[in-house]
Amino acid sequence: MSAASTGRTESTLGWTREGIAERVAQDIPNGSYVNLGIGIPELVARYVPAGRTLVYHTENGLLGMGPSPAAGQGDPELINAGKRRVSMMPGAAFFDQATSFAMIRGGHLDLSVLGALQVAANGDLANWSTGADDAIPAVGGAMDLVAGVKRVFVMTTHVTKEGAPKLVERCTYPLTGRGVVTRVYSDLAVIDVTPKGFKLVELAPGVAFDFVQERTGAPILRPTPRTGA
Amino acid sequence: MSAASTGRTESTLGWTREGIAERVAQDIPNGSYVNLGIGIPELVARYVPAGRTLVYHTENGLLGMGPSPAAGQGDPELINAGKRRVSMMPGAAFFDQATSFAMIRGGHLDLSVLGALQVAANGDLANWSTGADDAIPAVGGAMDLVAGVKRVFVMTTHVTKEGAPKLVERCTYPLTGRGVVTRVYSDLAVIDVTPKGFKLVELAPGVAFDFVQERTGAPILRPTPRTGA
Amino acid sequence: MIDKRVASAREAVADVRDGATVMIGGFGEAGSPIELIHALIDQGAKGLTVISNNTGTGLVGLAALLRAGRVRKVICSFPRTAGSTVFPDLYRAGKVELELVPQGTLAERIRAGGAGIAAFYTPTAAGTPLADGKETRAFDGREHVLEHGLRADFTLIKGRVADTHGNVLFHRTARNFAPMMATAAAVTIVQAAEVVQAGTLDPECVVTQGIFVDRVVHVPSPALESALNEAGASYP
Amino acid sequence: MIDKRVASAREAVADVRDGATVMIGGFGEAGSPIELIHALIDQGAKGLTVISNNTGTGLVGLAALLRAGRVRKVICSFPRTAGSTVFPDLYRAGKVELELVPQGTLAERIRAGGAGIAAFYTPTAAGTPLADGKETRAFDGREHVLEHGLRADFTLIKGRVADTHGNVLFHRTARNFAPMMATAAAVTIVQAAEVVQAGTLDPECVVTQGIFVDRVVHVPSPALESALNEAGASYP
Repeated sequence: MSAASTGRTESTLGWTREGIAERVAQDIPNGSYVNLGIGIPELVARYVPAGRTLVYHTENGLLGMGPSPAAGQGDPELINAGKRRVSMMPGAAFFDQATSFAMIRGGHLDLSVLGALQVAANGDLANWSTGADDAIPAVGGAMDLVAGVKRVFVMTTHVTKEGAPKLVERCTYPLTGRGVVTRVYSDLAVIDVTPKGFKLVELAPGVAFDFVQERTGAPILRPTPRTGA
Repeated sequence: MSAASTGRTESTLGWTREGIAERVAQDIPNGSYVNLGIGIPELVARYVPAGRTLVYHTENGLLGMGPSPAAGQGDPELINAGKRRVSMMPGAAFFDQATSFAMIRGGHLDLSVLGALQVAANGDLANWSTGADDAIPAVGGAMDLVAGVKRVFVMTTHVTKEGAPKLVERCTYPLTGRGVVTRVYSDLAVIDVTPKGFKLVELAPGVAFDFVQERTGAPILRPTPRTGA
Repeated sequence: MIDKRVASAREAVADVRDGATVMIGGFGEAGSPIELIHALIDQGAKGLTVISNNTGTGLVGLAALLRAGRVRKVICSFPRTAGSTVFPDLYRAGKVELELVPQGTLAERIRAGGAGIAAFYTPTAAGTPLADGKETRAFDGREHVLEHGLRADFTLIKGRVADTHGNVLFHRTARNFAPMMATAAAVTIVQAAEVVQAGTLDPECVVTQGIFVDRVVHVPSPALESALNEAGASYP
Repeated sequence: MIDKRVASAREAVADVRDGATVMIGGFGEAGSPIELIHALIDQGAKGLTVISNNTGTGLVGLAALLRAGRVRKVICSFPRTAGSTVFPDLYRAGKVELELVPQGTLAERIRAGGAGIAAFYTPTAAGTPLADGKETRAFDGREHVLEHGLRADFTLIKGRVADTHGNVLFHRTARNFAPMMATAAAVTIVQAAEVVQAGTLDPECVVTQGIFVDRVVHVPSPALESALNEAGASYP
């Protein structure tokens, strides 16, 4: 927790995944309706600044989702989209899948935070399949979320385990959606997707711009200098 | 009530409207989900034979509708599609308009009983507009009902007040739906709509076939004789 | 803290612009948000497109909004009702445009608009004048009509109870169009006879979820069209 | 008198034919009607097309139905889950066909099937491999995919409480696909932990209305996939 709250570890350059989550959380306004993808994006809920209330949507049919109970506790039929037991907050409501995806597709959610295999400079996202021949294809609600939610944040390591860029000129994996990503939060930087391509918002502490650019498969525009007051 | 239960009045040949309603009610099986059109069709509910339970749907959002309360009684927000106050029966449920018309359009209702301006030999129905220039067009749920409900019964006088046939070769008024009517119950006869056109099911007491045919704008087939036991 | 309450109906409708599209809940008087409509009359926006099932009766509520000359167009399934004279008179005088839509298609178009469904094929109205000029297509040999989703700038609805997050329960057949309309507008405003803290309502029974609601106004004793009409009321 | 109760799960599924299409409720184990699925395994129908969000875990419920070789095709959004091996093995062996559908599109297609909507245009999956071969069309400059309604011969779902008319309440996130599936089958079968007389449930809170339900089976203590799997169970 102390490593997370400093946003760094000693052994790795840039943000830890907790550090990324903390950075994402800062950008979510009070009162937002948010869907956090299964896995790493779920960490964001731990770092919401004091005084802000977010309402969490889980696409299997709950608005007002609360934290997971202790292991072995909870209700096996009160779960999130990752099929993990959760709790509910005051003001929660249950509903069916048609209603749940009406919320998503109809543009009612303010934000979705998702993982990625690849993000392209034009905002294309690939996060559901590597297209491998022996893979069991499974998509869940990912395509609905990127098609419908107002803003899509991606949380990801900047490169794969093998060191290949995940921010690329064009996705080579099967797409989840076209032109859907708003902003990428990696361990190295926060980068917007703009009509002109990737654009730097912020570097992780101690990370240089060139270091990020070298690990990115497409040009990154430098931030527009702030002028005047 | 005694005139109704004999199905006749002294002054008019054929069934009274109560008599028609009673005749319709005989043909509705126990457990049917039924939508009764505004006005005369509502009479049917009074004549359901003992031992049968029908569940009434009103398209403004109630399944399990019960009779109207005494004048001045009841809840102004517990109404039927005719905007009259009603009651609810055990097992009733309220729902929104999308759900209500999912019931209708999705073929979940067994039967709708509607009034008519004209019914054609091919099952076309006109019952929402005379097409008059100064009329305020208003359709409500009529087109949804005829498009979606499994069987559509029409309750009508056999001819207009001016004596013109309401059962015709082709409707001249704007259609509510094409090929939608299952059966017509008039003051003079019960007539099926078949692939070959109108076909007599039953004459009202004291009414001759030729009398009905003369007042009908298309040929009526005689019933198929019942053979053997 | 999330608290969608606003102090008054007046405040709730303050930003309705001229030319806005406004969905208004209700089937007959059941569910008609009269206090919000009256606030909209006071507010003065004109050239409105109103999406509603009916056009009101007497000289109050929806009929009063029409009578005040604020409505350019009505999208509606049943614009004449016993006791409705305002719309018929305006319509005959050519002072209001009407888009007539079958009731179930109206409900489904609003639902589609709120659910991100651009358009859908329905069998309703196929072969009738209400399909004139519309694209049709056969599915399994049966003709269907292409209908488009509807959206609005504002939705005005009446609930029985709302909480501070905007979750809403309705009263009997007053529910009708409100749940779909709540989903289909940029700004959804609910007047509720009772307003409670989030956490009070049973999460299994919430009908309209707070995500669809922007503003909650407490109107403790909402007026009914029939009662106002019996009393000979007119608005303003 | 209307009474939709049947004596047992076995009786409820007795008429499922070979080659039937069966919708099965549940998201993961939440809402999975295990007793009805097991009764279907006992019953023996084969060549089934199953429409469900997942494909089960371990060797019970949906996974057991697949393992018994009864399923020809699965229409599904997420056929692999931690702990699911039966479907992946069958799929890799080419012994089961898969139609992969985004979760929201699956829900909407089932709703459309039940609501008499032949097809609809959705933005979901536009530009992805899941739109390959499908008709697309731009609305307001945005590409949409034409998707068709889904219907089934049977639906199997799990409720918390049902009444004798077939009105159903669900338990928390066990609701998921059940309300839509209930509307989209020729025969809808509900297993419910509690069965009550019509008139017991609050008409304002009914989630699935009796008109959509054909058979109600009382299963007082339904099994959970996770508990069966922890106990090392397999079916039959």
